[in-house]
Formats: sequence, C-alpha cells, structure tokens
Amino acid sequence: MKPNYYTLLALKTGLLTLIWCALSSPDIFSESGLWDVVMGAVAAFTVAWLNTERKGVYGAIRVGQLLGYCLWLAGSIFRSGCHLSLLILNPRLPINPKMIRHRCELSNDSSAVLLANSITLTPGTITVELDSHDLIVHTIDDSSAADVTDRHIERKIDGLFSTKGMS
Amino acid sequence: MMEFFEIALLILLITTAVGISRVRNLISAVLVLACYSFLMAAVWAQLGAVDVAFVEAVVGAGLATVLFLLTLFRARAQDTQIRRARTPLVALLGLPLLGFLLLYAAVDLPPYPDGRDGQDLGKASTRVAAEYLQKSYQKTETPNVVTAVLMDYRAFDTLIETGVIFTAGIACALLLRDRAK
Amino acid sequence: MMDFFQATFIPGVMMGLALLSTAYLYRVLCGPTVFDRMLGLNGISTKVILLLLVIGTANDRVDMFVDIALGYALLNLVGSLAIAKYLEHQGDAINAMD
Amino acid sequence: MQWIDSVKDPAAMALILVGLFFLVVAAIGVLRLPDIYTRCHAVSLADSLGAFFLLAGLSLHASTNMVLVKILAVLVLLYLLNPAIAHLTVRAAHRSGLKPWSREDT
Repeated sequence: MKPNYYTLLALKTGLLTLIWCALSSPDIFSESGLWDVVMGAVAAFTVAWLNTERKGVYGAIRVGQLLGYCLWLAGSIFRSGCHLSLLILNPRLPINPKMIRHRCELSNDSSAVLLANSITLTPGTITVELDSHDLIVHTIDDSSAADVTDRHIERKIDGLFSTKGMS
Repeated sequence: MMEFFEIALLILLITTAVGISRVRNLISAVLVLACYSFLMAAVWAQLGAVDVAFVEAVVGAGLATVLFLLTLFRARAQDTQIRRARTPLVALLGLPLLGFLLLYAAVDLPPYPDGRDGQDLGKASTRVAAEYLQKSYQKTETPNVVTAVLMDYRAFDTLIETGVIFTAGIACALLLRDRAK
Repeated sequence: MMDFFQATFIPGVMMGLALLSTAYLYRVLCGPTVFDRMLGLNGISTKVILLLLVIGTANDRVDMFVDIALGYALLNLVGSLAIAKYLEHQGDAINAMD
Repeated sequence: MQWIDSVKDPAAMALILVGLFFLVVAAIGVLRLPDIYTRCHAVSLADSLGAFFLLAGLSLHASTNMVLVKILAVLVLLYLLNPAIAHLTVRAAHRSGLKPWSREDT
C-alpha cells in the first residue's frame, strides 16, 4: 500500500471511528445511537486532520507482511519468555548481563523504532538508548545477546517500510 | 475467598500507607503515593464503585503524580530530602485511640448493601436510590444515573466544587509559572 | 463447571494477583534506588489492570470494567513519562539514596 | 455446537493458569535478580507473556463480542505502551549513571 495524503487521512479517520464505536458500542438503529456515531466520526476526522502532515513523504507499508511479522514476533516472544523463565527459576541464576552497542543497518527511522520496540518487547533484551541508528541494548545472557547481534530481526523488518516508493 | 482477597488488598494498602511515612526523599514518597492510589482504585472496583475507581486512578495516580513532580522540578536537589523528627508520644497514643473509636463507630453503620442480587439493600440506599434508578431518565433525560445525580440533583454542589477546583488550578498555574519571563 | 469457574477459580486468581503485588510492593517500598521503585510501580499498575478485568469477570460486568482498564493503561504511560523525565533531569543527586 | 460450551471454561482456566505461572515467575525474578536492568527483563516477561495468556483466558470466557474486542484492545495497548515504559525507566537509570551489574564484579 502506498498512501498519499487523502487516503492516509481517510484511513486514520476510519480507524479512529472504528475505535470510537468499539469503545462506546452505540445502538446504531436508534436515533441517538446514530447521532453518537456521527459525532464520533467528526471527532475522529478532527484528530486525524490535526495529526497528518500535508507535506510529509509517506513511505509504503506492506500490511500483509507486517501482520506476518507480528505473528513471528509473538512466537519469538514466547520462546525467549520460556528461556528467561528457566533462567529465573534456576537456583544458580546463570545470568550474564551485558550492555551491547549495536549499529543497525536499516534505511529509515520507522524501521529503527520498530526494531527497538521489538527488542524491548522480547523478554531478555531491552533497548536502553536509541540514537537514530545506534542502539545500546541490555541483554541478560549470551543467547539473548545473540538474538540481537545475529541481525535476524533486522532482516525481517527490513522490507516492511520503504521510502523508495514515494507518492 | 472473596473476603480473603479484600483482606489481602487492605493489608497491602496499610503497608503502603506505613511505607509513605518511612521513606527518606520526596520523589520516593510520590512514587509510593501513586502506588497507594492504584491499590485504592482496586479496592473501589472490588466494592463495585467503578466511577470512583476511575477518578481515583485519574486524579490520584495520574494528575496528582504529575503535579507533585512539577513541584519537585522547582525544588533544589537537597530540598527533596525529608528530615523526620521523632514521633511524638501524643500521636503514638492518640492515633491508635482515634482509630479504635472510628472502628467502634463503624459497627453502627447501616449494613453494606449487596445490590448484586437486589435483595439485601441496607438502610442508606433504600430511600432515594431506587427512585434515582427508576425515574432519573424521565425527569432529567440523562442516560447515566451518576451524571444525572451530579449535574441535575446536586447541580449547585457540583458548581461550587468546580469553582474550588478552578481556583486551585489557577493557584497551581501561578505558582508553577516560569520565573524567568 | 460454570459455577466452579465463577465461584472458586476467579476469586482464587484475584487472590493470586493480590499476592503477586506484594513482590512489586517490596520493590516500591524498599528498592535500593529510585528506579526500582518506578519499576515496582509499573508492575503494580499492570497487576491492577489485570485485576480489574478479573474482578469484572467475577461480577459478570466485564463490559463496565474493561473501559476503566483501558483508561488505566493510558494513564500509566503519562505517570511513568513524568517520572522518567524528572529522574533524567535530576536523577544523579538522588539515585544513591534509599 | 454443544461441545464448545463444555470445553470453553476448562480451556479458559488452563490459559489463565499459564498466565499466572508467568506472572509468578516474573515476581520471583523481580525479587531475585541483582539490579535494575535485569529486573526490567523480569517485568517485561510479566507484561508480555503473563498478561497475554491471562487476557486470552478471560476473553475466551467473555460473554459478548464487544467485550472480547475491548479485552483485545487492552492487550494491544499493553503491548504498545509497556515497552515504552520499560525503555523510559532503563534510559533514565542509564543516563543518571547507574552501572549495570555484571558477573566480573562479584
């Protein structure tokens, strides 16, 4: 998907209206319920309008791949969560915490933020500092350190956002 | 099991309250106070007062924490230390006595209404609560009963409360204003 | 089975969550540094969010409690953001204190 | 479709128990681990896996679809905000100069 300003605005408005409906669960078939939805749509449009930059350059987002990435991330969270549980429950506490400086090779900022977020969400690794493309990551033992240094998260993220297909 | 849960929550609350009076610096006190608010909100939710729980979370844990921290931003680092005097004997004896008297008085309170079954409604909620629940929509056309009570039945009370909060807000804004300008 | 779930299991879960909060409360009250207190506060707030949903399930009113849980999750960020900003600003003077 | 109802509650219980297990492990970790950075890992374990399984169990038991959607919204919000909070805590500790614990020191 390669959004321009108007499609982005419409997308955001639709999403926010959906969230509004999910939270207030109006009765659409009555008059007041319909009014609620209309007011929600107006509020959603205002928020979307204030938060979308007209002059911005929007990169393409591959939505299907992003969903696939989320599933893969859930799996890897589960795996490293089990690993961390075993570490904590082990009576000898075999941890070896370390600060790693890691330079990521991603083309744009959105990918770097997604990478930092994924690293923090995975148990066993936490992003301490994020300075455009330099990350400082705290890891609890060698195998979780290997998760960051062998760059397989980066390869997964790399294709998700691209700034090449500008509109 | 439900009673044990309530007792556990109350013990946690009391521990937190004791902890606030033991910490050494103000920033820790703010953190422990926010923790107290969260636990208190859980207690309100358990009692079925969801609106109160929400206000407790918004004001106690969110707004009050931010305001305290804004105040601490203005203080110098050495001013955030708390120097405690030794507890005076009057407080050591008087406060437990006061607590005992309050507990003694609490025995005479009307029974806690267990409104879930609609059966055992205590004295406090038999007179007006039923009328509010049944007729407030016809009288005020406000779907939410709590809003109807706040904004229609006791509107003057709410107005003056709002005035008090507004005054307090102005006072805070004036005190926290940037001195450099 | 329904009865067991509602009458015994869910109150047990509530009890368990309340007991788990003690671990975080220990960090809030006795944590060696201010950051431990902040961590404990974050842990307690997550426990309370979960607890709200479980209380809602126990009373069969999840629809009412879930909105408040959402509000909590958002508020938690605001509070933590303010505390973290404060500590970054003047943290070193106090992080050695108990 | 009778069998779905009979299997729903046990499945919900199993999921909630798995969630509680991870929460307990995280609480043990918060008490046991040596410094702020490592304790943050334990809290992130509780926030991601414990909350996920517990909320999955609760949403399985949820009566209406609307409640299910809202519980999922809470989950998404936790997954979006908790990394931010953990990152803020650790960054504040790092910037105020707290040294991480390591094996060589002791």
